[in-house]
Amino acid sequence: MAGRDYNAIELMTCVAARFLEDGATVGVGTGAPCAAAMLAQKTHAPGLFVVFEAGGLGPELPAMPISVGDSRTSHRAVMATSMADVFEMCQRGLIDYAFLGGAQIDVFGNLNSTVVGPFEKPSVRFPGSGGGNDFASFCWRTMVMTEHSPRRFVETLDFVTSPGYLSGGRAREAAGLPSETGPYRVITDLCVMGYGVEGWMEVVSIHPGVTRQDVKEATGFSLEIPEGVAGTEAPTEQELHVLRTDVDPTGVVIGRGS
Amino acid sequence: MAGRDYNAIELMTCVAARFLEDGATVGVGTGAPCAAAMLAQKTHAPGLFVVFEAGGLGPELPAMPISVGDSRTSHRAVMATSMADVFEMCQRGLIDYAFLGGAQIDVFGNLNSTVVGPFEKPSVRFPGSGGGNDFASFCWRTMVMTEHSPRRFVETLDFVTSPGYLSGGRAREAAGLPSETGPYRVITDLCVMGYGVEGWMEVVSIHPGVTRQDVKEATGFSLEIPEGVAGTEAPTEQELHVLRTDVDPTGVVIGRGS
Amino acid sequence: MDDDVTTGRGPLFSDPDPDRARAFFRSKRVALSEKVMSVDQAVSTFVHDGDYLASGGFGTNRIATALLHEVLRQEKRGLSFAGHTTTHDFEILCAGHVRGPLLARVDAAYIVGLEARGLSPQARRVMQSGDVEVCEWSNYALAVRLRAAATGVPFLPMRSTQGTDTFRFSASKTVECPFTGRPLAAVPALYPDVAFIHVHTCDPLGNARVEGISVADADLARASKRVILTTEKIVSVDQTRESPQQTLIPSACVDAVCEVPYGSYPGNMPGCYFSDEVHLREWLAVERDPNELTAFVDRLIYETDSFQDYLEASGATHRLAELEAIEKGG
Amino acid sequence: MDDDVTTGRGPLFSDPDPDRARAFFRSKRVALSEKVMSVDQAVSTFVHDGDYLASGGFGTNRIATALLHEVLRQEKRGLSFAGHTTTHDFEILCAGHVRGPLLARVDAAYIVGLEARGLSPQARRVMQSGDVEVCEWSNYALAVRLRAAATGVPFLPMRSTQGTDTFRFSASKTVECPFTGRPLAAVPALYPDVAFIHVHTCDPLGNARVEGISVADADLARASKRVILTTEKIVSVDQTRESPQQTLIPSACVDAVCEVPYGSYPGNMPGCYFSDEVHLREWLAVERDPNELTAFVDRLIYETDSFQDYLEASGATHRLAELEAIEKGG
Repeated sequence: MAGRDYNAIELMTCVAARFLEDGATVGVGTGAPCAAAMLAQKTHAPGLFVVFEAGGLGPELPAMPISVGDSRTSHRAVMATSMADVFEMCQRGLIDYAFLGGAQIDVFGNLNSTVVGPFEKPSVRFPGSGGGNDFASFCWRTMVMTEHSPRRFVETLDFVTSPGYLSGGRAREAAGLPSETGPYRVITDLCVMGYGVEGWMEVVSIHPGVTRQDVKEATGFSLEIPEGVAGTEAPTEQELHVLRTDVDPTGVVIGRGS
Repeated sequence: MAGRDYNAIELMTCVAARFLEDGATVGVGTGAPCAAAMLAQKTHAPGLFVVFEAGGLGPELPAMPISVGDSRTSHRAVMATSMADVFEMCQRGLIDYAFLGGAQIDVFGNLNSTVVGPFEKPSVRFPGSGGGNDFASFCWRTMVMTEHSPRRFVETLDFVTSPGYLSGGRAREAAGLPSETGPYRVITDLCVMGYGVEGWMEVVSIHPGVTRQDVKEATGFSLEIPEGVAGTEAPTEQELHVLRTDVDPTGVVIGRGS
Repeated sequence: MDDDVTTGRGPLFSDPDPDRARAFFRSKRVALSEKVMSVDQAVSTFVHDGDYLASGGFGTNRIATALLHEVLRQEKRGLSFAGHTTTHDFEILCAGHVRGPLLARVDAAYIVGLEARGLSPQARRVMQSGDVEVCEWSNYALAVRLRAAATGVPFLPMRSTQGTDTFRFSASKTVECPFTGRPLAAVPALYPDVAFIHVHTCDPLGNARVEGISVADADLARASKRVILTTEKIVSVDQTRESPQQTLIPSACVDAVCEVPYGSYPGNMPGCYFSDEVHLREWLAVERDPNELTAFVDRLIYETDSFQDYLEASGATHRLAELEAIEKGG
Repeated sequence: MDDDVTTGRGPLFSDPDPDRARAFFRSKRVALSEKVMSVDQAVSTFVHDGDYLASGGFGTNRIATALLHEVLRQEKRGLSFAGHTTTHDFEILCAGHVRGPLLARVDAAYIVGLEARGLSPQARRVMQSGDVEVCEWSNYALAVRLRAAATGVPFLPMRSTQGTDTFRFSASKTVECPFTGRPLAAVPALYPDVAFIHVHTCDPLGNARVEGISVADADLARASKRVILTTEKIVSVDQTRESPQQTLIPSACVDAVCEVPYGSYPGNMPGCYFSDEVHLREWLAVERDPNELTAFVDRLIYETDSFQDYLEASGATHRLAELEAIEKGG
């Protein structure tokens, strides 16, 4: 993205923010997802209700949180409650969106954040589900923001930590997960992806300056890129201005100070 | 009890208080059980922990409550919480004693506080379980304070609202109720009753001035009265003094002012 | 009892399915919207004939009297009702039967009684008529049913009621614990259509606080599809945000906020005013004669326009200072 | 996966039977007794080799650092541990492995990571060694396991984890809902032997309050057989009784109360002080080299006598004013 006046994380954050409509509820963590939610609140979605899994509901974030349970996540919140209360809001169906992360993702949007290698003696131990599996199970539409590389977009996960569409089709409901839920968008430094009716990932829009070939090469599984797929709308000046001056002025997420 | 310097409810309250040892926990309602707990606190059991099902834990009762959820039941409490939190303390095994009531009681200590007559169109509808069934299921030892009459002590209940020993023996555990729990004492205006190993009610002591015959005639089922059964120790002057001046000075429970 | 003791014979008055409840909750989107309105507007908007209604507080304590009265004024019909210790709230609804079949179905744990004050003659008439379908529960069982719905699962297990007629005349089922093999009572989630809860303070979004015990109200607000709060006082959102751990009910659950000072009268409001035992006795006394009761509720409820009018007509306005003094005195 | 997907293959590290837990709880009788003691006394009295330990707060927020250090000082061995988002608390326990096998079994939901700060090299070494048995859960699953124990039932149902390896490597089982026929994940009650929780204020009986989020601490305190609280400040029982609805943890659950100002350091204490990111980075840096780590924990933990000494030795005493200023600034 050389030559453009925004970096990849800024683009991803602006694109993610646009998916969060006014009046919606969203579960976020630290970093870019939190910045995206704040950006949405400060632009088109002042009534966006942000929740943090550790207990913060509807805070007025004074600065970017370092932990999803630090005091910023419940600063001037409308409620500071328990982790179970938050996940039960999710399980009850009140949370529209959640952002997830992972070391690996497959074509059905399943995520691995547990181990690489055999479970009993892994070559790499990652933190595990945290609240990821719960958000992925309960929220209506889950979103992933991640770097696009073959190491992350893999054919087969070493461990299915959090559910995407599982094996596709109606597999989520058959397993007992809530109806009509599942992965919605994956936002990378190359493109935006959604899912077809059977739960296979497919490209929705390609970022400015990125080619179909770039996307294919960065993906470790066969990825559907429809003919005539749209281009991602670049961040607007207003989005970048709010993001840089109001959301993340010290640049801890977007990597630059204002 | 003519000629004695205490009335039946005073006697019952004093006797009940003696069963509540220091350091124990007790679930009470309004009326005589509450007076008994307060009397115990003000005599031999200053560390008796009193809980009310609606949410009051360890209050300093300023006056006799009218409702088990009125503000007196959490006045200067150590915690004012939810009903579920209180019953879960009970279910978890933290509550030693609870006092129960009912319109009818049988030989196994089962209680009816729901209906007389057919359930669908009862001749008398009583309130129902309230928290009675829960206390009776969960607390280690349950106690009943009631008037002694054949109308109350019946062969067969119209409805088993709250569990005593059910059909006796190990019936409670077979039904899924917590181990080692069950009815402990029934305190009436005539005597104190306990339970044999198979869960049958039997007389433990007979109040001053009451005969075995009085007890038998007031009981609608065949009641075991052991040979040489003890006499109930009459209320002491100190007990009566504390009860009348400190626990219930306006006489709302004991029926006399000080 | 010769019936199947692993399945209660009681009727299930509401749908425990969490996916259908989720589809409803998905449409709410009320977390940060203002929702202050009048009591009559709230009841006409959010309470429909045939609805399943549940009431907060406990007995005569922190009850939403104004909303209950308004249900009578608007002559709602065919309601289902959940009664963990319900006393004066249930008494009000039964009084509505002087004009027609207000209650059709009751999930009962504690009804018809007013604790130490005795039984309600009118509630007994209604409940002994055979016209109201009844399902039996304990107070904890109803609390767990609400908790199941608040949790978003179709049932939760518990250990009480087992072995008794309270189980047999409930809609519980026995499940075997997959870890211990022991039997447990499974109670179905209860998602009321509408909940009435009275609180101490609430902001215009619906973030509410109570003083003293919370009874089942945290779960009730979360379990219910629609929630109407009455509050002693509306406070600013700023006040909520200054101490967010004091919020008991979050705005995301709430549909309507109505400011009703003395709104728990003749019940007790912790820290504010004690129950009016004189007026509660008057209710019990007039209920003995159905004609007297009709005249009483006509005068105090049907022919008044609001809760404020009720306070005037019942003479409460002259007693409130005394009730406040009793409460402050402990 | 070819295994039985209705039964997780993970090991169960603790007994979910509520009757055996009840027998233990029956013996507590601590509701109104005073229990103030020192950190070393609390740990030596209530933590035993082989115990199942669980830690309150969330990650680097409101953690009971002093108790965790003391577990290292007293060289406890063979502990089981529950880790819903545990970060610096888990890092401390793993640092104890420089002297021997402190952790033997871990119920893991979020371990080895410090959120945005990266992974802990030492925690990874410990968890990749194959010497620690691991059972997988999600944060909510662990919260529900504690809630089951706090409730006094052997399991509770929930809907997440189903269909994933997080379920298959857990000790959950699938149950069928008796009302809807749908599958649910049943998670077994988790009764820790001992819980460490840091709170804002607490009275000598153990009635505790926190500011901000409560995470899983209300249930953790109720679920655990023994509970040790550290508190920024011990307050009078009178203060508890003046506002009893603010109590989060009731004294009936609590075995020891230790006054430890700045007790969550280097973690964040809501309203009091922010996390010390400099010191947390130092931990991650020294962990890269096992020898450096050994020297570091020798100097800061094993060769200090108390948490106060740790604050001195780590240089924290000079940074606390700044951390308080950051916290107040938002």
